[in-house]
Amino acid sequence: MKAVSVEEAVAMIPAGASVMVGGFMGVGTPERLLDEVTRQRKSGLSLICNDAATPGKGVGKLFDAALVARLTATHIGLNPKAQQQMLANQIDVDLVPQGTFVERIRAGGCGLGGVLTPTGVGTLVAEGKRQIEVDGRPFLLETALRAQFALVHAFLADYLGNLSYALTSRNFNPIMAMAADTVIVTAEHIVPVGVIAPDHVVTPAPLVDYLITNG
Amino acid sequence: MKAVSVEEAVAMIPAGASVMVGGFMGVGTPERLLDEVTRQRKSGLSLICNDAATPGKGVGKLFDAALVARLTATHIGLNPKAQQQMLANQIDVDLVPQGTFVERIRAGGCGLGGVLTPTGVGTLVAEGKRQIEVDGRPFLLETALRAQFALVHAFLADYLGNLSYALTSRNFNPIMAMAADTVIVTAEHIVPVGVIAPDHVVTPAPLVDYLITNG
Amino acid sequence: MDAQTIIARRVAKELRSGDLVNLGIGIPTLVANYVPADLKVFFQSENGLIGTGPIPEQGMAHPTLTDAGGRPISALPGASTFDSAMSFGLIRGGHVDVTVLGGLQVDAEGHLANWMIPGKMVPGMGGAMDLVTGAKRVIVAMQHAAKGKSKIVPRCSLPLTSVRPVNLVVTDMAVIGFPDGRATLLETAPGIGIGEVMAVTEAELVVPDNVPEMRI
Amino acid sequence: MDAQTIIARRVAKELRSGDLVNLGIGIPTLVANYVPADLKVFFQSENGLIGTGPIPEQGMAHPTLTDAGGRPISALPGASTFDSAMSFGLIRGGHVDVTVLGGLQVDAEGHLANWMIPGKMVPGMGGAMDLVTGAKRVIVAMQHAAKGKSKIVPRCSLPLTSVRPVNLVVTDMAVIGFPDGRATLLETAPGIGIGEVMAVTEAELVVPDNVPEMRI
Repeated sequence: MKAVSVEEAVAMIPAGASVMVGGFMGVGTPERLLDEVTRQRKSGLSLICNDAATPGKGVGKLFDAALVARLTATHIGLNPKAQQQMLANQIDVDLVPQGTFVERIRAGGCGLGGVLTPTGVGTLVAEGKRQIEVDGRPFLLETALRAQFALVHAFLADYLGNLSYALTSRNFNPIMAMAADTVIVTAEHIVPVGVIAPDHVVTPAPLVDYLITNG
Repeated sequence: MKAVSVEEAVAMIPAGASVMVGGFMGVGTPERLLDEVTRQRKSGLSLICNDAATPGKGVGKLFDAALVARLTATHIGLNPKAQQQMLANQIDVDLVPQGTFVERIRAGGCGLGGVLTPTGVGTLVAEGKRQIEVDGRPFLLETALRAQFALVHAFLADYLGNLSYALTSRNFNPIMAMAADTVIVTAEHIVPVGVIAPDHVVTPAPLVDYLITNG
Repeated sequence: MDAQTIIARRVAKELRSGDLVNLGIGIPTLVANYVPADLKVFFQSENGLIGTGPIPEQGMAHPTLTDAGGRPISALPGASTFDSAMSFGLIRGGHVDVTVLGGLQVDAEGHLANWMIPGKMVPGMGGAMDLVTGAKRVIVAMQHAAKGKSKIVPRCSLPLTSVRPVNLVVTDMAVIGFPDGRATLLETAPGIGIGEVMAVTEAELVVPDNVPEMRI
Repeated sequence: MDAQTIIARRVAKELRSGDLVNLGIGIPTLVANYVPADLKVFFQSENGLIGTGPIPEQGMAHPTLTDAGGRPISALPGASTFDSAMSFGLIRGGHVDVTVLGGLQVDAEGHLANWMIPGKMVPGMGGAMDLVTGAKRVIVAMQHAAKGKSKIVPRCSLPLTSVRPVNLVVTDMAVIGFPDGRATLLETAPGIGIGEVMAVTEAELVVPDNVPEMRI
């Protein structure tokens, strides 16, 4: 793990990069990183995020600045700008059931090729996917999903990079922290080693590439 | 969740039942439940456990008492009795790579039909299994694994059944607690509601069917 | 009593002590208001919480404790939080005893459509497809008709949420179940006659000899 | 210096600061003894721990803190514990930078056999298949020969652990790598000549012009 400024970290992200962003309706989202992505105008992003949040909040800022070219998400109904950009074909949107979304990312992070899920069988979601039977029951083969970057927000980060999360701001963050080539983390609080007990570490330090420093 | 005595709990397990038991080399194993299974002589069990522990310890007690008819495990090399019973064809043994073992159980608990893993491709483990390519890479289809009972050992259990685990005694316990029809739990300490903070609960209360009372 | 209250009160009667329950947005959310205090039900919020409590007092909300819509909530003693893989493991794995969702259409075989209107409303399915596919019991809580048009239809014209049929539909006019896979009128709302229900229901309904009035 | 020490010391030189490392049972376990104190390496124990420390002082062991063989260990400041799904997610997912395992046979293409001898030893593969398939770098630490018989063979006669070739083999006589997929002599142990290595190696070895002596 390397401690870097938010400017340095975002400078590493090229335009057009695939980027996973933690958070659920903007809760548990690395706002400082998104502000800097917007300031540096990283455009043409392939964004992988549960939802589009709302204008001005979380990944909503990326839609405000029209930086998203492709979006993989489960729900964008509460962000009219994202809806608009989708209907105007400015964004290529792939809508995925939420349980499938998180399992695909988990598979990407855990070295699995994919999972078999009953979710979506016989619906529009099944289009173009392999259907596989196990003991006579049909499942969809949903393949692994990874990104070049994961932008993760934790509650506590220790000096080594061990992370813990608070309440519902955990959501997709620890799963995404395993599924990207480069993992960049902001934390509410940076604390000495040992403050997070071993049993309470959710993301072990070796998974974190960069921790954004204070100030 | 219902609080019951260890005798009542084990009385619910029929001979020949499929039983998952948490623990890794006898660490994090519900010893009180295994002692009672042995005392009530529940024979012909289909045991699903990472390993066979050692004679006299953990699931080793079940081999001492010759109660196991089928075993799904990853390693039994440190229990000579289990080895003996396997080589004498007294036990039908299915040896599974450890990462595959835990993913199959996780799939069983999470409603997935299975997972695609690269582990075992081109080896003896692949025999009789479907091989599926994703983006040109071969994977084995490993199907979900469930049991009638899961015997789980926690460090703390609160009055509602929320569980937390200590250090390396966590291992397979929380995964198995999702993958059985009936989940029976022993805990080192039973504590009031609220002692385990929400972020530190690993197995949420609704997953626990029976908690073994003290004494 | 207004339509939403009738529906929410009736759905609340379906919950049992110890149940793990997931409530969707809209009418389903109201169900929590009508659960008797002595009934110990666990409410899950799919963004990662079991043990959701009421909206916090003024000034007590915390930005890290929200429902699936991003609104502040509270947590009851004994609550637990977890990541999204665990949350949907609970949902898909059949650990959620009851899910209550809104609906756009339910058909004569119990199929639900509730996530998109092609060309008009494409918000994404969120967790709905996993909930309907994985929960032990699926209850749809919705108005019987919208703009005078029946939402109980012979066959869904909108894209399905799941091929798994729902267990119960509770509307402001009726309770409908699917024994033997066919929509069956189980109860009528207070003051509503069987004939009235039939008149505004587009799908064919099996009507047993005895159709009691909803107890709410 | 005995054979095991030579191997362990040489393998230790392969570790880099920040590496997440998994050490198998036997010779690999000894590697931890030769990691310089200023090198910050994370050791994983696949039963659910990152940050394993040395065997605890007399009377300080705790039954809930053990290695993959069930023996008491300690944890360093900054350690983390997790369940087995996470542990093998780390392993299979390529988050383990280096795994060091023992071997029964390694063949000319780098394939490893280390988990069973049909009819004789069938202990189960434990985590070995996942480690060899998933770790970023796989290093085999083993004696060059057993009972006078080469363990570096043209083709494994024992069942393979994985079709993924290992990256490096470190023995008491040599270091062997697999550039271009062919076993290549990279270093010889102190006092061992190239001819001696060739004489006890059953597999064909590529011998570059310059084969330095191991620095340990």
